[in-house]
Amino acid sequence: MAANPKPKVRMLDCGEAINAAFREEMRRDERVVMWGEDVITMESPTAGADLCTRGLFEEFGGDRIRDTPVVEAAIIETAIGAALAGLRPIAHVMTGGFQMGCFDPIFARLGTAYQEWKHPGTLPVVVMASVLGGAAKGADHALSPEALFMHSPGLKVVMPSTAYDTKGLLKTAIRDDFPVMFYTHREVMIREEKEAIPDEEYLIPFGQADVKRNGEDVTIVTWSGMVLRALAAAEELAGEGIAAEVVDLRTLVPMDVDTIVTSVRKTGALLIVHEAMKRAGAAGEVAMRVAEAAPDVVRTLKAPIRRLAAKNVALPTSLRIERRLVPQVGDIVQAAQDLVQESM
Amino acid sequence: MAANPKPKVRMLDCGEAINAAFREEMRRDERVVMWGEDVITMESPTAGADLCTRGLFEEFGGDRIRDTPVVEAAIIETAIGAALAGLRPIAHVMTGGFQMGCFDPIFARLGTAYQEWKHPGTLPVVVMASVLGGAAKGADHALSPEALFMHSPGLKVVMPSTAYDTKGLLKTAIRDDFPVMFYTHREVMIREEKEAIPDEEYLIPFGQADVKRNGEDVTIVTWSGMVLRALAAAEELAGEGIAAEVVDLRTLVPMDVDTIVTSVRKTGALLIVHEAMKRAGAAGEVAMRVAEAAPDVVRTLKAPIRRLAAKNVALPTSLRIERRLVPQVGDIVQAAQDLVQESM
Amino acid sequence: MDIPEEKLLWMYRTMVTTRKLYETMYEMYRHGSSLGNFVAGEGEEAIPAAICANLRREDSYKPNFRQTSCLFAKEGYELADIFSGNLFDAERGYLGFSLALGEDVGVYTGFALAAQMRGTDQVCVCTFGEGTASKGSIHEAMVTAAAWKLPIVFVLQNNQYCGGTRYSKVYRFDDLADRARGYGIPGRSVDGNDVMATYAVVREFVERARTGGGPGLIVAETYRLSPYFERAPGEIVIEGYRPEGELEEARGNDPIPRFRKTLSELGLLTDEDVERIDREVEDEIARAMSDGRQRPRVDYDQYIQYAVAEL
Amino acid sequence: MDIPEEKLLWMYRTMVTTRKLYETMYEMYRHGSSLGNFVAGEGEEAIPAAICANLRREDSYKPNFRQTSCLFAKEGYELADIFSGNLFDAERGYLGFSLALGEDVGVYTGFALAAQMRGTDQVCVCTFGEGTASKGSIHEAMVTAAAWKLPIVFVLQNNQYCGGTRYSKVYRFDDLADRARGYGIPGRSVDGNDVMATYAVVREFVERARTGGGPGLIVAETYRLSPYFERAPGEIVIEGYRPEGELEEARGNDPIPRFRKTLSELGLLTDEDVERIDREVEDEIARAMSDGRQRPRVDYDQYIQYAVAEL
Ligand SMILES: Cc1ncc(C[n+]2csc(CCOP(=O)(O)OP(=O)(O)O)c2C)c(N)n1
Ligand SMILES: Cc1ncc(C[n+]2csc(CCOP(=O)(O)OP(=O)(O)O)c2C)c(N)n1
Ligand SMILES: [Mg+2]
Ligand SMILES: [Mg+2]
Repeated sequence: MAANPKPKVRMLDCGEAINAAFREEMRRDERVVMWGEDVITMESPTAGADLCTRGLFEEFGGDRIRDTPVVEAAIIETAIGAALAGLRPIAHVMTGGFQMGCFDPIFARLGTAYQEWKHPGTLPVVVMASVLGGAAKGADHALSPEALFMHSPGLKVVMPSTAYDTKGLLKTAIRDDFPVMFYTHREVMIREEKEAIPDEEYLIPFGQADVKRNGEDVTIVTWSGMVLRALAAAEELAGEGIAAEVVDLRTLVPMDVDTIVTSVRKTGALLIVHEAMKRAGAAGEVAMRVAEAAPDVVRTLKAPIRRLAAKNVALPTSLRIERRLVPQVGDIVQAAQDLVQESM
Repeated sequence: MAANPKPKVRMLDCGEAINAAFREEMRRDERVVMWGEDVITMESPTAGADLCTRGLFEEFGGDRIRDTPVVEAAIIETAIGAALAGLRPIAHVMTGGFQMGCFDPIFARLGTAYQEWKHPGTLPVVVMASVLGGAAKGADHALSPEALFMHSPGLKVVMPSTAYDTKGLLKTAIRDDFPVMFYTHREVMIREEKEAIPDEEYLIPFGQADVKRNGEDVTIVTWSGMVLRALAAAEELAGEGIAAEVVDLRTLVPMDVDTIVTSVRKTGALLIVHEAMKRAGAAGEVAMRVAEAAPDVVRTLKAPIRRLAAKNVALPTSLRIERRLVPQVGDIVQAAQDLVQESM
Repeated sequence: MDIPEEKLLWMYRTMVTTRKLYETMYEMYRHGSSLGNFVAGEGEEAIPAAICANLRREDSYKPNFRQTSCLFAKEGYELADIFSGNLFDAERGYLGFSLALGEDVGVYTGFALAAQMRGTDQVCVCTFGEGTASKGSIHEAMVTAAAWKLPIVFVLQNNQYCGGTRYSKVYRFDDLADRARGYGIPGRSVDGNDVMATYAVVREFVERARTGGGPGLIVAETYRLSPYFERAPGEIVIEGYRPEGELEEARGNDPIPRFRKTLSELGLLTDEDVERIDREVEDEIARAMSDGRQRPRVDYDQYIQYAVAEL
Repeated sequence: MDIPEEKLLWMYRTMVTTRKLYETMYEMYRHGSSLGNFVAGEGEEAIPAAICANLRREDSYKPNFRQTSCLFAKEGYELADIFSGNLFDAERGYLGFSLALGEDVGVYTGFALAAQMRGTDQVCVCTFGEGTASKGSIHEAMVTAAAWKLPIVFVLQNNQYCGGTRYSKVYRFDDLADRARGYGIPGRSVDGNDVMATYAVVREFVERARTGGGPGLIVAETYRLSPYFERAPGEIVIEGYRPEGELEEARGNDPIPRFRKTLSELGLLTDEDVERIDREVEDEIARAMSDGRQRPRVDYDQYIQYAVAEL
């Protein structure tokens, strides 16, 4: 057997990783098409995710990639129709907040109606948007809407936190035969640090959380941009002798409850952190799933499952105020300390 | 002191109770106005809630009560503008499912934007709709959307289960200076049994759950149409020697966590039941709130908090299938039995 | 326009079948068959007949929600399908409809987009009511179809009523087809109770769409003889919103007798033909009903498999 | 139309102030003042000036989102308000705008509805871009305003660009004012870089609305000289979507020099006046900035009190 050659890698940022995923999948399958506002002209399918579509128009032409008018409902609905007719559309809606303006098409048509219609076939639509948290852009730009779309029966929800995960999960999303909500996060998109992305194709399956940092004292479950803050918090906590394990869920639907349970079995304490507003946020779902999957683990927790999330207040356009509403690194450190203390 | 005369009551069904609440509040305050599709012509502001508006047009005239075109987004948005201009609109959107089609106006404008705009004044809008569960009407008619709107910072969510509660809570809603989502439920609306409604005015404050049945063995927390099923289940459970306490939350936002905690402290077991789909449904929020308010109670529970809700599947147009997806009386009985058994 | 004789007779038969289907289904509904809320489109049968006479199997067609049963007339479908419990079939161009009014129009626009992207000559005809035409999602769909010159024909079926609200109470003008100008696409009003006139307009618009000429908007003027919807026995019915005499007058303009008269004047239909067709259609419906109802129904286990993200 | 001399000079001054405000605010933005994303409406100053010249304190006005700062010209507002951090004030008729495009138009329609219900003679003027005009919620708002003859004037400000997408790429026709016909309301296109022409049309439409004549749609044709939005330093800017030479040509049609020329031809403005006004306006802005910035800001504790259902 020949020696396994070291796989070639390239250093890419998240936008470049997305661009590579689009390009590979559009080359692989000519049914993959995409549209959205300014996806060609501004090369910016999701606000804050510039250049993700660079070069696609030149390579694949104006039939397979299209600029749309400002018609978010029609962007989604035409994707549904085209998917039913055999294409595999990627529909861009800029931000999670703008998805409120095409909520019925996403929640009720894409995620609900075609089951109700007993449609036995496939419905391969990827809806892409960005969560623009951390820059006081207000709710319409910064909303992280996962809790809302998790409540629709037919939607998978993907929220990666690294360029590597983004590429692998996006390729999986495009090959999925059913609807996928895919969210990039501003803080992931603008990271200076590039990541090593293999030249060789890889896919990351849905429903596999990733333990981004190991620890024995407390489990922090989170996703999307908050993973970056949780990792920074874990670093600080380490300085104070607390070993936090950071579990990046990566996909909210399907949810990898096993990985959480394994971690909590070890640490005995669970803190769920999310950027979205606390009330009726996704933390409740995570907690219930853990309780349902492993009542024994929950019974032996030393303190009840804890959540840290944005206060029940509208996202402001003032950074000063936003920083006091949405969990910051310091807040995560504090919450983890409290939980560990209480568990003792 | 004169002897307290027995208060006069009349026997009303839920539609009549709503009609009385509208009439009283429109007489009391001329700023109270309403619009929606066919609210005059069909006397049916919310599908399944016929005759709620009977006689209002005749009494208050076409300026204060109006039929609209099929424009759910405009129905809500004009209510916001009119409220900012000093009126107190009641905006009718027929069903909870149709609210997906005006989601941005409700979630992001009514419930979010005016805080973001630092609007220091009032925003008195009541949004009324019906949940048409139990009749296989499909998701667009039967959706119970509370979990979605609880996740908007500025929305109160009211879901009564009796004619008496409906009248008292609706009057409170109309007098509230901030947005209220108000849901009637088909199974409450069509009950044959009339209820004794005092002639004298009464209001029911938000944030007060009502213990609809006392019991010592298990607490069932629920709301809206499911209260009827939970009470029927409690009756059956009594036959088997299990005393279930049924807590009707009545308002989801604000939530009366104290009453739940008091009940659970007594029973030691908590089952949350709702009609909406389980994943990311409101049960998770109830459970987290209890854990946050009373970690000691949660720590001493004999079994983890349990939820019973609709399966993670689209609401069908087949009764046969709906009955297997959405909790029925028998399912509640079973879940309560399991929980009590496990707690022993 | 010269319409071939078989086409004319086919349309007549289709209209009669549509009407009799309503009657049959209403009987089933009254006797407790679980059809959900029952809606019918009596008086509006000419429009689907004129549309289907211009469509091919691979084309797509969305009837107005109260006329779903007229899909039997679309090539690829048959009468028994109507009783089979599920008409949905993207292959035959039916992508369902949205019980939340209007949200389906963009979906059908997506079908037309796929046809254009693939370079087929498929066409889509998508119908909705004048009430539904106020929904925002329809505006977005029409903007999109116009922007990309998609092969779709929008048919706005103006039956004068949206629930209990009369059209003229809501709209301030004579001709809804003017909406087309606002999108830069052709628009045309037609007497939707005149099946031959409707056929001609549909033909023109469908051919234009099929040959790359882009979308159009047809406004078919008609009248809703059926109630808003049939309530379950015991439920309250309020039908007092129609001005006195209006319904009776409208019955005088029923498209079926009207077309029957034209055909007999043209010498294409005798009284015997009329009776024979009635009988044949009734037999067909009876057969289709028993065939359709014998087809396997989607059961719980299948249902929960479809398009579920995580059970 | 005879426009009084003071009105003309007031509009000129307003346009100059608007332009200089953009420049000032852009400088603040570049130097890290936290104004969020910075957008400006250079080249489109004639439209808000023409509108404000026709409105009263109790009327309502929504400028296009990139021209919020021109609210200073609306009666009831003053320059210092622009720097105060919060313009929202229902009393003075400004109900904010929606960062999600289009969702505010129905809100302003509600203001007009309230005016009608109460029998006041208030009017609302609500502006949005030609890109935003495709959003469904605007269709619903216009249907509603037309149905009830509400006192609202919609101003569609067509600056030729929606982000990087040119108008003519999306729409298939010459005159967006045709949209009005689809709602049965009056519509009119006007050269939005000609402030006097725009003033005349706005005046006509506002007076009609004020006297019970219902809504209308004005399409003001103009050109966006400003970029889509100013990126934060270091962010990527893509402005290559404009055809070669187009921007330069458009600068030749800048409404401010154009109006200056007209006024001087009318003998109403000398070169000295121009310089004096420039200087005065700069002083006013400097004073307004320091005044406005001294006003108390909404702090965290106040913020979390507003319109929160449950903390
Ligand atoms: C979004 C939405 N709003 C309201 C309804 C309730 N509704 C059902 S049918 C109907 C009337 C529709 O009128 P039109 O579009 O003219 O169709 P027609 O009934 O005349 O065939 C209404 C308002 C609905 N189904 N969906
Ligand atoms: C619902 C929604 N979709 C997309 C955007 C992103 N966006 C911000 S400004 C803009 C262009 C709007 O164009 P137009 O309405 O013509 O106004 P202009 O920028 O020309 O003043 C877009 C697409 C948004 N803010 N909201
Ligand atoms: Mg109709
Ligand atoms: Mg523009």
